[in-house]
Formats: sequence, structure tokens, C-alpha cells
Amino acid sequence: MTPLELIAGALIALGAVFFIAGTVGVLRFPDIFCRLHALTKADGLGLGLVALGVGLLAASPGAVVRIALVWFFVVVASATCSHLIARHALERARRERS
Amino acid sequence: MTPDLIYGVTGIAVFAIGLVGAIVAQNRLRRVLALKLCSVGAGFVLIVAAWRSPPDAPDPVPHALVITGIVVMVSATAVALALIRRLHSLEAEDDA
Amino acid sequence: MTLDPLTLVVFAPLFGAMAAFVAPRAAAAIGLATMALTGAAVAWLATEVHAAGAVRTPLGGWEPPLGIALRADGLSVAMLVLTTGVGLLVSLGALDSFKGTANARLQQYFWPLWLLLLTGMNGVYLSTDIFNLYVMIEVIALAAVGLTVLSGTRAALRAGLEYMYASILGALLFLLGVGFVYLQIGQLDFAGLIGAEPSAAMSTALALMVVGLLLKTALFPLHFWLPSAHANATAPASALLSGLVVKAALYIFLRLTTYMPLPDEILVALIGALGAGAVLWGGVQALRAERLKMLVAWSTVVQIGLIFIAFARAGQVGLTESWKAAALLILAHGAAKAAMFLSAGRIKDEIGHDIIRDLDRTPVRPTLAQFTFALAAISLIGLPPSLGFIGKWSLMEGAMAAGYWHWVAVTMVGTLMSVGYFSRVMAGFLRFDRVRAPVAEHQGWALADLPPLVLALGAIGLGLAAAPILSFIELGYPFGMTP
Amino acid sequence: MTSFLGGILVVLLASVLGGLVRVFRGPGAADRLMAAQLFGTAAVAMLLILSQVMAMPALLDVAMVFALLAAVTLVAFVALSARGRPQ
Amino acid sequence: MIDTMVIFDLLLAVAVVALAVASMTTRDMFAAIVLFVVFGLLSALAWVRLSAPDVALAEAAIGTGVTGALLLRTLHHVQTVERKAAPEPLPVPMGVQIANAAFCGLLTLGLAAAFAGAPRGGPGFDLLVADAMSISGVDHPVTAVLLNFRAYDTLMEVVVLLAAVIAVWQIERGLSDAPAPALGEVWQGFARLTLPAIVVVGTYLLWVGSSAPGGAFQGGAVLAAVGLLLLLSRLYVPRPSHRGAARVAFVLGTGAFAAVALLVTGGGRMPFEYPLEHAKTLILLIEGLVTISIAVTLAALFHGREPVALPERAAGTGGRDDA
Repeated sequence: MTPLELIAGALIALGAVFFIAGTVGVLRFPDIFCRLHALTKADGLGLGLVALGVGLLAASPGAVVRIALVWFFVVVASATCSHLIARHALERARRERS
Repeated sequence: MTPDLIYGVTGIAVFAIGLVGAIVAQNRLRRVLALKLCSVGAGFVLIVAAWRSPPDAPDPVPHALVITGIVVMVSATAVALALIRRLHSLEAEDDA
Repeated sequence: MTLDPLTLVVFAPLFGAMAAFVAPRAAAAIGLATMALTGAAVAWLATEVHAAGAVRTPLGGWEPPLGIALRADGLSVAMLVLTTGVGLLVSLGALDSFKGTANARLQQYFWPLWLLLLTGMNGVYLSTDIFNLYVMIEVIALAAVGLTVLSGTRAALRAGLEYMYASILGALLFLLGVGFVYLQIGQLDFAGLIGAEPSAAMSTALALMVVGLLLKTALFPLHFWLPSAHANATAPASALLSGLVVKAALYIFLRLTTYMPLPDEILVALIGALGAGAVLWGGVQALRAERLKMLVAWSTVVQIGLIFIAFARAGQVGLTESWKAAALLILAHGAAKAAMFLSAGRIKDEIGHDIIRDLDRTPVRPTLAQFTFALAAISLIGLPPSLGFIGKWSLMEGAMAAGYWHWVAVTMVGTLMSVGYFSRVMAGFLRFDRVRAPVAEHQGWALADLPPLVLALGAIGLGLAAAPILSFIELGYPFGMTP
Repeated sequence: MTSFLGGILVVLLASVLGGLVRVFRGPGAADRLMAAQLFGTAAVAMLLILSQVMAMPALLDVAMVFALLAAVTLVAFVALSARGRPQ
Repeated sequence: MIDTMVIFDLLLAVAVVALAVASMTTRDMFAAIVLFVVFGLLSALAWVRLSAPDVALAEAAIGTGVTGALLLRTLHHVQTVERKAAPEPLPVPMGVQIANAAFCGLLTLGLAAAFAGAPRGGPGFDLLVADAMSISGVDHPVTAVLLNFRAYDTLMEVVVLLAAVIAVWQIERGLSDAPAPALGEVWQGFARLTLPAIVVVGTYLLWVGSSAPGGAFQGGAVLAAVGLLLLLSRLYVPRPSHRGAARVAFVLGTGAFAAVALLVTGGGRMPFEYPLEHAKTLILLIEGLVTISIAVTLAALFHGREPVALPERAAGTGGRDDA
């Protein structure tokens, strides 16, 4: 195993830890807003670390560019979707209160 | 244990689940889901038939067939769903 | 351009469908022109098959097994002639029954859907590849469901949805069968199927494909979707669905079992037994039906059963001859049933209902439609000299020769029952006792009376031409008989 | 390295499958959907790793499509329910 | 040492089956659809494991993405157009459930036994395809099969799609008069950024299809996602006057495909037999037009009705609803 592979492996493993944390959060946190908080952490950081690790192992520059793009898409989409879900939940809560 | 054996049995199980679902389900939407499961199950079997143990490249023909099957299935699903919506609207009209 | 008739038979209706959809106002004109062109292509193909026995075109220049070839022999051409002939006449009938601005929308959607249906059916009759057959039956399924629900009534939509579920499930069972075939022998074309070693995978494949096809062709007890779908569609759609569409799956069944023979005598007998079940159960339901169109739809269940009895009439060894009896019955039923549904639709349009109990010699008597109905019934019951008679006779002759008297008995019972249920209708046409208003003369003949009359006369008259028909469908040896 | 990455894949898959319990439990549609979103992201991560394990760079394109379509499905849901029920 | 990939495969297989069961048995229909979408993603992952990235792409984009959106739209319709006398589903007795499960199990066992007896990695078209690749006009085997060796199937596949959109237009009609959903500024920023990005990805998939996994169907489905977003956010609202253009777009792919297939017979060739020197151009042309048709058709299937003004009576239920 080369040092590069070691670093990549460590990054990917750390990413997996964030995913586990996110899952635990989604399962255990009391309300939807807390759960969303946990979810976005897992999304952004977990995937970011995995992408970084895989990017280090990737053979071609083309692959690195695509990995970066994938990560970027996920972060933007996940942020927007979390926002939309939160909005939706908030509206729902307001409507039910009134 | 090679992937083809594992996923072949998976596909067959999925088809069987979909078949039973399509026969017994009462909800119209659920029956559409069940049929969709059948199509994925059949897709599994074809893709398994194409699999060759690496580094051999898989047989491309079944892949093309499954892609065709996926497009056919989305078409059929869309028509079934349109029927469900229209029927629901009409039945709601009857109730009113 | 060097066109060949095989390609034209599939592509002409396809282009017609697209044109009719893009130009909805000209849909009817485009539709009729397309029907004429398709008819010409079929005629051209028929002369080529007559001269050469069987013709084929490897599409893309790729020979099977890699590519797909279109192939036509006597049986394919017979099915194509039935489809285009009945289709053309039903189209003419549709022209009249969809006239007027109120029906503009029906007109506008009938043509593209019907022409796509024609594309699919023609494609089936020329196909030599099991996966291609799967795609074709899906084309048929979607177009047929579209036609079923054309009227937009609740009953039609409900029946259409059931039909859709059954159709998709049948096609998917067929697809899984294709998967098993590929798994075992890695072939998709008919020629590749011949002589495959018997194996568990191939038997499973055959079982899956046959069940899928029986569901699509509505053999008892998988017929549950058919009566309401066929009875609730508009008359031209019913005629197409009952006369033609169920035959496509039936045809695939006939072809498939040639290349992948049923492995055991018991299975042939089982198919026959299901056919017998259809004849008896369908007969009982037709005797009990309250509506005319429902009765006609149940009679389709009976006739499908009869065709499967013809298939099984002499067991496994008799199959090389039995298919001819089945084919004759397919042709006879196609023409007669289309005529019957069209005339039933005319009767319903004229007198405003189709309750059998209330049929009588009303003042607005659609005489010609009633006459046509009776003619079609003659062929369906199987009175000489109709094509239906020849088909039934050929069924019973083969069964007797093979000593399978039970098939003869079932056929006789089925015939008696059909006399019974058609008499219910005929008696209604002739009833004087309940007529309140004085019986006037009929209202004159409508153009829409002509197509069913021609179809019914065809179903009867073709019985006289049974010998040439039989020798034509044997061209190219569809079932692998040695010359 | 392959079997190490395989181990990571197993851990990732097991973890998100656990998260699916949220789909059953709900209570709201938003909760169910959120679990699905987590699942989509994890699937993207798994595809990235698989592209390395199976030496198939084409999987990066699959990952890209996964990422985009997960977003579209979510937006579809929110936009449909934002239009709401007739009051 | 145990191969961890085998454990991954086993876990994935169990998860696929479990999700299939769950989507059939969950009471809440929304949960069932979400589980089905997850099931689709997992199946696509499994197909990746079977070295079928093309199919995984198609399943993710069409089988799961577009189908999921269609299902959600229909569920929303069914739930918002309230029925007063909606029939309560009968509870399924335990005995029936057990019988169903047993039937399902037996069926699986029977089919699996037949499957286990079949040769694996067995006969196929590998060699034939490999031989013909050099004269197919493209470098990617799946694309060569779809657009050259078995182009007739693919033509009929787009015919199925055309039949679907005609049937759907015939079944349902009406204009959407609901106001645009309030999605907020974040969404608007997202739309501005994402919509062009999706167009680029879709086009890229189409273009890459001749040499790598991708192609008309996957590209078309991704482009259809743009249409879905436009329809959902009401950035585009279908009008009766758009019908002519829509009809042309629906038939464009099928028409061009069929026309090319016939026109190449000019030089004494068979239908679909592309002249070698133009094969690549023709295939790309067909794929490009088919992609447009697929994208527009899938978006129209999602919209789900012919955009035509309804007569007053039917406007109550037919017209008012989503998308």
C-alpha cells in the first residue's frame, strides 16, 4: 500500500463515519429540523471526504473533474432540498397550528 | 458465490413478489408498483445472463434488451397512471 | 429506393399513424389512404409469397442471430390479409359512426391509435425474434388500451385499466421467459430455438411465455379482463379488439409451440381442457348475459376456447395438422366477430339500448344490422357453408380420426349453447308481442351497415373457398412440414 | 485495497439501510423523504467507491445522474405538496 | 480471507428483496412509493455490480427517476381530489397473507431451481458483436446493438413511447390553472444554476453514448428532468396553442428513425443498413432527434393530459389539480 492509498483510505473511512453519524441522527433526533441538521452534515462532509479519497485514487484528470462535479451537484441539490423540506415542514406546522 | 448467482436469485424473488402483488393488491397504484417490480425482476435475469466473470466484458445484447424494456415499462406505467387519475376524477364526481 | 413489401407492411401504418396524429383534422383521410397503402403492400407480399413460398428480409443487413429478420409465409400472409381486410372495413364503419362535430375528438384519436395497433399486429405476423415479439405486443397493448377507453365512460375506463394490468403482466411473464431462454441457449431468433436440449430453464421459459400469452389471448380461466373490456368499448374498437387483437397473442402461441414444442402430451391435453372450460363457462355466461354487447364478448371467450381445442384436437402427434384447423377458426372468428360487434353497435345506436330482454320489432328497426348479426351468428355457430363450419368440421374430423371423442363432445355442446344464446337475440329481433307502436318500415340503409354486412358475407362465403385458403396458408411450410 | 473498500461499502450500505427505518416510521411525508435523500447521497458515495473497485470510470456518470435525479424527485414532491390541498 | 465484495453483494441482494416486500406491504402509499424509489436505486447499484452501467443509468433515470415522479404526481392527484364515498380497503386476513407469502416463496424456489440449472456466463452474442463492432459505426457495444444490430427493436420501442403519449392525451385533458407553488428564493437560485447544468449533463450523456455508457435514452430522460422541473415550478405552462409543436416533437424521433431506415435502401441496401462511411453520422443524427422526442414525451407523460380548454361541466374535476 502506498502512502497515497493510505491517506485515501483514511479519508474514505472518515467519510463513512459521517454517514453513520447522519443515519443515527436521522433515526434518533426528536424532530424534523434536528434530523435535517444531521442529514446535511452527512451529505456534505461524508460525501466530500469520500469524493476526496476516491479522487486521490483516480487515474485520470477527467475522472477527478467528474468526481468534483458529482460532489458539487450533491451539495447544491442537497442544500436546496433540505431547505425545501424544511420550508414544507414549517408551512405544515403553521397550517396545523392555525 | 459469484454476483450472477446472488443477483439471479434476487431477480427471481423480486419477480415473484411483484407477481403476487399484482394478483392480490387492491390499491390501483400498488398494482402498478407490483408490475414495475416484475419488470425489474425480469431485467435482473437478463443482465445476469449477460454477465461474464471479469475481466471478460459482459454480453451487450441483453443490456440493450433491458434498456428497451425499461422504456417500454415507463410508457405502460404512464398510461396506467393516467387511467387511474381519470377514473379517480370521475368517481369523485359521482360521489359529489 | 428498393422497397420490399415486408418492410412496407410494417412501416406504412407507422407513418400513417404519425401523420394522423400530427394532422388531427386530416386524420380520417390520412387513415383511409394508409389503409389502402397497407392493403396494397399486403397484396404485393401475398403475390410474392404465392410465387416463392416464403420471403424474408434481414433488417440492417444483419442476419440472425445478431440481427432481426422479417419473414412471411402462408400463415403470416393469411393473418395479414385478415387484419388489413377486417381493419379496412371496420375503418369504413368507424368513419360513419364517428361522424359529426360531437365525435371530432374520437375521430382524431381513433386513427393514430388504430394505425399504431395495426403496426404492432403486422409486426407480430412478420417477426422471427422472441424479444422483438415482446416489444410488438407492448405496442399492441398500449394502442389497444387507448382504443378500449376511447368512449371515456366510467365502465370503459375501469375495464381498460383491468385490461392494462392483464396486458402488462402477460407481457412481463413473456419477457421473463425470454430471459430464461437467453440464459440457457443465448439465442433470440426462432431458428436458434429449434432443437434446444430439453432443460429445466427451457421448460420454465416455455411455461412463462405460454402463460403470458394465454393471459393476453384470454383463455379460460385467464379471460377475466376480456368481457367488460370488449363490451364497453365503442363499436369499431370492440370489433378490432375482439376480431383481431386477441389473435396476435394466439398466433404467437401457435408459432412458439412449433419452435419450442410442448414437452408432454399432458400439456397439450391441458390446453385443450382449458379450451373446453372456456367453451362451457363462456357459453353459460353468454346465455345469462343481459346486454347484447356483453353476450357478443362472452362469445369471444367461447371462440378462443374453441381455437385451443382445435389446437389440441389430436394430441401432440396431430399438431402438424391441427394448427390448420386452429388457423381456419381464427380467420372465421376474426371476420364474423368484427361483423357482429359492428352490427351490435349499429343496433344499439339505432334503438338506443342493447338490453337483450327489451329487444323487439321496434318502429325504428335497424333491419340490415339485424340481418348482418344473424349472418355473423351463422358463421360463429358453425352452420354450413360458412368458414366457421369448415373450421369446426376440421376440428371434429381430426379429433375423431385420433379417437379423441371428448373434444367432439365438447364442441357439440358448445355449438348447441351458441345456438341457444344467439337465438335469444334473434328471437328478440322478431318479437311482435311487445311492440306498442305500429311497425314502420326501416329507416333506410346507412353507409355504416355496409362494412359489417361485407364482413359477415365474407365469413360465410369464404367457407366455399376453404380449399384454396388451406393450400395458401401451407405456403412456406409455417409448421416445418417436410415438402 | 479492494477488500478494504469493499468493507467500507458494506458499512455504508448497512448504515443507510438502517436509516430507512425512518421511511416506515414517518411520521410526516417530509421525514420519509429525508431518509430517501440520505439514501441517495450514500448511493452516490457507493458509486464513487465502486468506480474505483471495479475500475469503471463510467460509473462516475451514473453517480452524476443519481445526484441530479434524486434532487428532481425531491423537488417534485415539495412542489406538488406546496400547491396543497383544497382548503 | 473473506472477500468483502461478496458480503456487499449479499447485503445488497437482501436489501433489494426486503425493499420489494416492504413496498408491497407498507400501508401508507406514500411510504410505499418512497421505498420503491429506493428499491430502484438499489437495483441500479446491483446492475452496476453486474457490469451493466448503461442499464443502471437507464434504470436510475427512467425506471426510478421519471417513474417515481409519475407515481408521486398520481398519488397527489388521488389524495387531493377527495372522494366522499371512497371504498375502505378491506383488511387482509392473516391466513391470506401467509398463503400469499407461501405462494411467492414456492414460485421463487421453482424459478430459482430452473435458474440454478442453467449455464452461467454461457452462450451469448459476445463474439458476434465483437466481430461486427468495427463495421457498426460506433465504439460502444450497447449503442451498436441498440442503434444498428437491433435497431428495429429500438424503433418499435420509441413507437411504444409514442403510443403511450397518444393514449395519455386521449384519456385526460385539461389546463392547469393552479398558481405556481411558492418555493422561495433558494429554489430560484437553484433552478438558475441547475437547469442549465442538467441540460449539459443530458447532452453529455447523449454524446458520450457512442463510445461509453450513455446514449439517447439516458440523455433523454435527464433532459426530461428539466421539463419536469419547468412544469412543476410553472416556469412553463402548456397551452392549447402549443399542441401542434408538441405533436411534432413527439413524432420527431420515431419519424426520423423510420425515415432513415427506409431511405438507406436507396443504394440497394436493406432497411436500417447504414452505409459504412455515414454510419456514425446517421446514428448520431437519429440519436439526437430521438433524445429530443424522448425528453419531450416523458415530460408530457408527467404532465399527463392534452392541454385543451374543457367544456364547463367537466372543468370541476378534470382541470383542477397538480402539475
